[in-house]
Amino acid sequence: MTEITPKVIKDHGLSDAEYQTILRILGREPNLTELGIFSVMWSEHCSYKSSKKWLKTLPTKAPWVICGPGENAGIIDIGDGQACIFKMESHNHPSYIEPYQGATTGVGGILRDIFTMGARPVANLNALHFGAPDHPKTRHLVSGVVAGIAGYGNCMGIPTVGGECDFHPSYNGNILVNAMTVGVADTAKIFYSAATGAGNPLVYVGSKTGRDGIHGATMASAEFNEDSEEKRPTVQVGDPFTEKLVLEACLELMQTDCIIAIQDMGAAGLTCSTFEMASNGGVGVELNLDKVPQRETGMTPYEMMLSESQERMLMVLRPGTEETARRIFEKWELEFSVCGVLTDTGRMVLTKDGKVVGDLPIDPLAKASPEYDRPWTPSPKAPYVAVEDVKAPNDLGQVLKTLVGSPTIASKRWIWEQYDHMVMGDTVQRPGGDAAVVRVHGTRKGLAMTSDCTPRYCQADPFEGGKQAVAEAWRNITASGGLPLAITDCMNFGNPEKPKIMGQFVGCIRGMSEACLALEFPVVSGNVSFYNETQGEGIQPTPSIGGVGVLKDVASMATVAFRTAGQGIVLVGETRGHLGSSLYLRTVEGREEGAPPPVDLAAERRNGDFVRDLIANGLVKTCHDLADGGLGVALAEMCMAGGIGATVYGHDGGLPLHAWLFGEDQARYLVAVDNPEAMVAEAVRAGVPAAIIGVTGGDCLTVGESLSIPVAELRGIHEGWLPKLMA
Amino acid sequence: MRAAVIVFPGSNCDRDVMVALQQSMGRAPHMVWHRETGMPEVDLIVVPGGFSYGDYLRSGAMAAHSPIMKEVVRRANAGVAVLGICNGFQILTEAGLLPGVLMRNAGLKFICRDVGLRVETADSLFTRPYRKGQVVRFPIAHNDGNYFADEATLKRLEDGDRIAFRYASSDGKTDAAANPNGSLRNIAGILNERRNVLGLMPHPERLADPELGGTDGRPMFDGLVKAFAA
Amino acid sequence: MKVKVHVTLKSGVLDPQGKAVQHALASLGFAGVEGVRQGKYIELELAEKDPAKAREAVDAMCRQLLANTVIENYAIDIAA
Amino acid sequence: MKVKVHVTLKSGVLDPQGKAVQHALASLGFAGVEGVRQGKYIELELAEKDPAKAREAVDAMCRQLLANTVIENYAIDIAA
Ligand SMILES: Nc1ncnc2c1ncn2[C@@H]1O[C@H](COP(=O)(O)OP(=O)(O)O)[C@@H](O)[C@H]1O
Ligand SMILES: [Mg+2]
Repeated sequence: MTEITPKVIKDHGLSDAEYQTILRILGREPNLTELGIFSVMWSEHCSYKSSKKWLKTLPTKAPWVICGPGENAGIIDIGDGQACIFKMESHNHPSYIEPYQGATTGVGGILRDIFTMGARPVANLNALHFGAPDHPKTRHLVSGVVAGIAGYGNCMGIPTVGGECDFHPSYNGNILVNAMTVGVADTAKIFYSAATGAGNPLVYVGSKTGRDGIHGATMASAEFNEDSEEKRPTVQVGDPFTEKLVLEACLELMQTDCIIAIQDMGAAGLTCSTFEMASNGGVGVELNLDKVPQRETGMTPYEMMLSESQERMLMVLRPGTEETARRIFEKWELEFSVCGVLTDTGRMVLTKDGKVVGDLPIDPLAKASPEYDRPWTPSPKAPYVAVEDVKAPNDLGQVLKTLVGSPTIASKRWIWEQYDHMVMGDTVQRPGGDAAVVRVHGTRKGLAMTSDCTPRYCQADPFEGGKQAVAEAWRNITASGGLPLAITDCMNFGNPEKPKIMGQFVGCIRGMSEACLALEFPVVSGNVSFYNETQGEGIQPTPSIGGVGVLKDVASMATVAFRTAGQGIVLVGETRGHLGSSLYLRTVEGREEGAPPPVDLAAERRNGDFVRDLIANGLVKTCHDLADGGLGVALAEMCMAGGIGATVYGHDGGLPLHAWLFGEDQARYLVAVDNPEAMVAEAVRAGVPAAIIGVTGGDCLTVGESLSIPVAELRGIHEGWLPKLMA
Repeated sequence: MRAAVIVFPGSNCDRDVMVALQQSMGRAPHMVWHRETGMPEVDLIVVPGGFSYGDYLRSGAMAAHSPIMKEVVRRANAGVAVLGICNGFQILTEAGLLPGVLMRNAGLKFICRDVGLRVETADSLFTRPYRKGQVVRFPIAHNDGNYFADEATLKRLEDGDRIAFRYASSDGKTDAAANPNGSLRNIAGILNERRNVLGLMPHPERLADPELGGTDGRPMFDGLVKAFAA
Repeated sequence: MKVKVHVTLKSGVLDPQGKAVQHALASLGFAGVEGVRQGKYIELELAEKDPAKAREAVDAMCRQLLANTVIENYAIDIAA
Repeated sequence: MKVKVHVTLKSGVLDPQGKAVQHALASLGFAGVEGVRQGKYIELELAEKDPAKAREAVDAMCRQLLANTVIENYAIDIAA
């Protein structure tokens, strides 16, 4: 027996106070297995101890929300007896250590969260943030992460339809890999994790358990011998082929009425899944570790409980249905083992070789996990940068070319062409636009999906940045014609023990909350990733927002491409030329400063609802929201997507042209329509600012006398940057 | 027409091709699990795309030894039409129904995008609805589409008018710029000697619905249905 | 009994992976790499105790599954 | 000079490919295959003539590119 010394306790990341709580709960010293269980259950990753207090403040309700945060994923009603189930999750640290396997297992994990609830996954998205393009590790990380995401999603046969990818030196030592999965289920066939019914069998399915991913900190403890390094890789290897079989087998079993509760094994494997199932259902569990399928010999209870082997699930079955279930899993050539039974003791009892090797009360452990009110300091507001403080460039055309070929704007085709984005035969809007749109199989409905965040805004002002991230997701869905319904989030921050970082977190949460409320765009699931810091250098605060919306009929969907010559181009929303924290200021002037553009949520809502109605009524087929790089970049993107030029008349607003073209004022859209005058009149009636700024046609993008660039040249610059970086 | 789609562990375009067949046939094909040793009488057998056995070892290698493949080979030899798409093409080469192999893409990356294809022969059940020399647009989505065969085999294929499709630019040039994966002589699809087996890397089923962005794949399925109209 | 199998591409068959590795080594600054060929190395653990029988079985495995003899050679190495 | 490199998964690391091959061999009727691990076998042709220097160079290549030392081991074999 390993003695529980202060060093062992510390190696498990438990504080003295936490250990005292353990002693109080147990009324005795824990053994090593029990200590390991406490340590993973109470880790930041599983317990959300630093963030819980603030997450509770997020708006999570709307009439269409079926299930908000608290389950494996969030669920919304999309009509006709169908539900959309989705969530985003981070795999930042593993992807930095081993980009390919880190990214694959990230995708595998989020997929399981979705199908464990009864949904067939229909789309994957990913939000990626890398360090500076010229940092020595960046190319290796980009190529490994992208190949890993592709490797898993492609093999599973689930289209990866969208995401984002940006570069900034603050991620040099901490890249972000956030994976999102969206699934569809019948509302009558949703599965939850609450285990009920003493005497019901607990069943393990999927892959065998090996010594994968047993925590780094715990590796130091005394029980392990010299070759532990060799035996216990902290990096897991993904097996998408097995996951595909697990997916099909689970969905097949879900057609029967065998399953009472089901839960994937993700972080902290068997430990987390059994405790969550038991705690959610208010039961006890007896787990026979001899019945856990094992890939290696001589595994200890500690190792089995903490292993993070992938592609495993745990289920509670209706008694007497074991053989039906076994037949299905055997058909799919997967492990199937009745490994335990539910009890009414409220305790988790682990046995091995006929002996009790662990005995813990479930509720105190799962529910009484620590919750901290970490000190935080409000983030200082970045000063406002006035238009006059940004000098006019010599050559506006050159500026546009620079922006279009900048890491932030440059085409990410090199990435999404490695993803199978068409499999399943319902991708009606492929990557490259505002939101991806996937038809709900066998119906006319479409799901519009996007992932967004502008970290430089969050850095300058977490509150406005948090608002903006939500608003931009809402706008992207709107621009495709979708009605935005709900979001998932992935909160990526530095060390929460630092009041400054905690202040960024609080600011972002508050900003997000305000936007969610104003836009009726609640949070239904999410994930928190703290400690994204190397040598005291934190990343820019990055609350990735994954948004989902619905189109009633995919026939009335808009895309960003100009379609025909001679259409009027209408700018919707108010333009003030806000340049603080803009891409222009950073890229052209090298200045990372200034307050970000304020988000007027009432205007956001009014303008967006107006545009969405036009699309729904079939009046608008071409629509793009304005974001990084403002009007100039949006125009260029619409030209490049359609291979059609545009002539913009210039403007009469009194703003310097560079502020008009590259300011990043929010709540704006560009649309192309046959009858722009009628549209503007309509906008006036609705109280929405709108102005005709030009007309489509020709081979060049021309702005007054100041700029005229062939669309083909823009395309070359836009498409060229990433392949060149990666060559 | 009566059709069957073979489903292997890891197949993932089985539903896509079922939808395309159903659209052309007006009814669903039989879905046949790889462990079966027999299947109903059919006019067409489709070996679909995906990652059978995860593409582990070599793509298509393990699926080629699935129990059902004996039956597929038997039927093919008896003249039943067999269509292998993407992973299906790889499986048919591993099973010996088609010559050559599909190696790792020259760029070593998975590629998913629309490509141009020049129809090299209209003389087959599968390509009859197209014109020889016509350029069509199909999507590709593969890691291992780099067709390789020895000189003698290539010559036999060419002499026998057995190359069904080559990668081509929109104006029909079959040069290196139009070749996405390094395939020898831009080969995208080939026929067996008897012309009843077609293997191709691109996915006709992915562009058989205008909402997905095109319909160049649809004539292949409509043509098969017409050919087998009772 | 442990059996090692090497599966290599026949000479004359182009090796995209080897070529890519060679290219990558060059761009990492390794000079003088004149050729790279990449193959597979498979270790089998067999219940069979008789070396001759093991070789025979593994030879069949190679022909049927482990190698594609259109493009690959294989070599079997029975551990002593 | 020819150098052979074997790259294998560290023990304990899941080998999905080996697992699938083992399974496939069993369904092909090969009994008694108790384990399969799949690795890479790389042959390098170097301009370098000095074995010690060659080994050193290849060791660096393995660490930097050929092997993923987080999950893989490598072995270098300099042909006589
Ligand atoms: N930032 C967040 N916003 C809203 N909900 C969150 C957030 N982070 C976590 N949650 C919710 O907390 C629950 C636990 O999350 P997590 O541990 O990541 O799930 P899992 O165990 O399935 O991986 C989930 O229901 C998740 O949606
Ligand atoms: Mg989960």
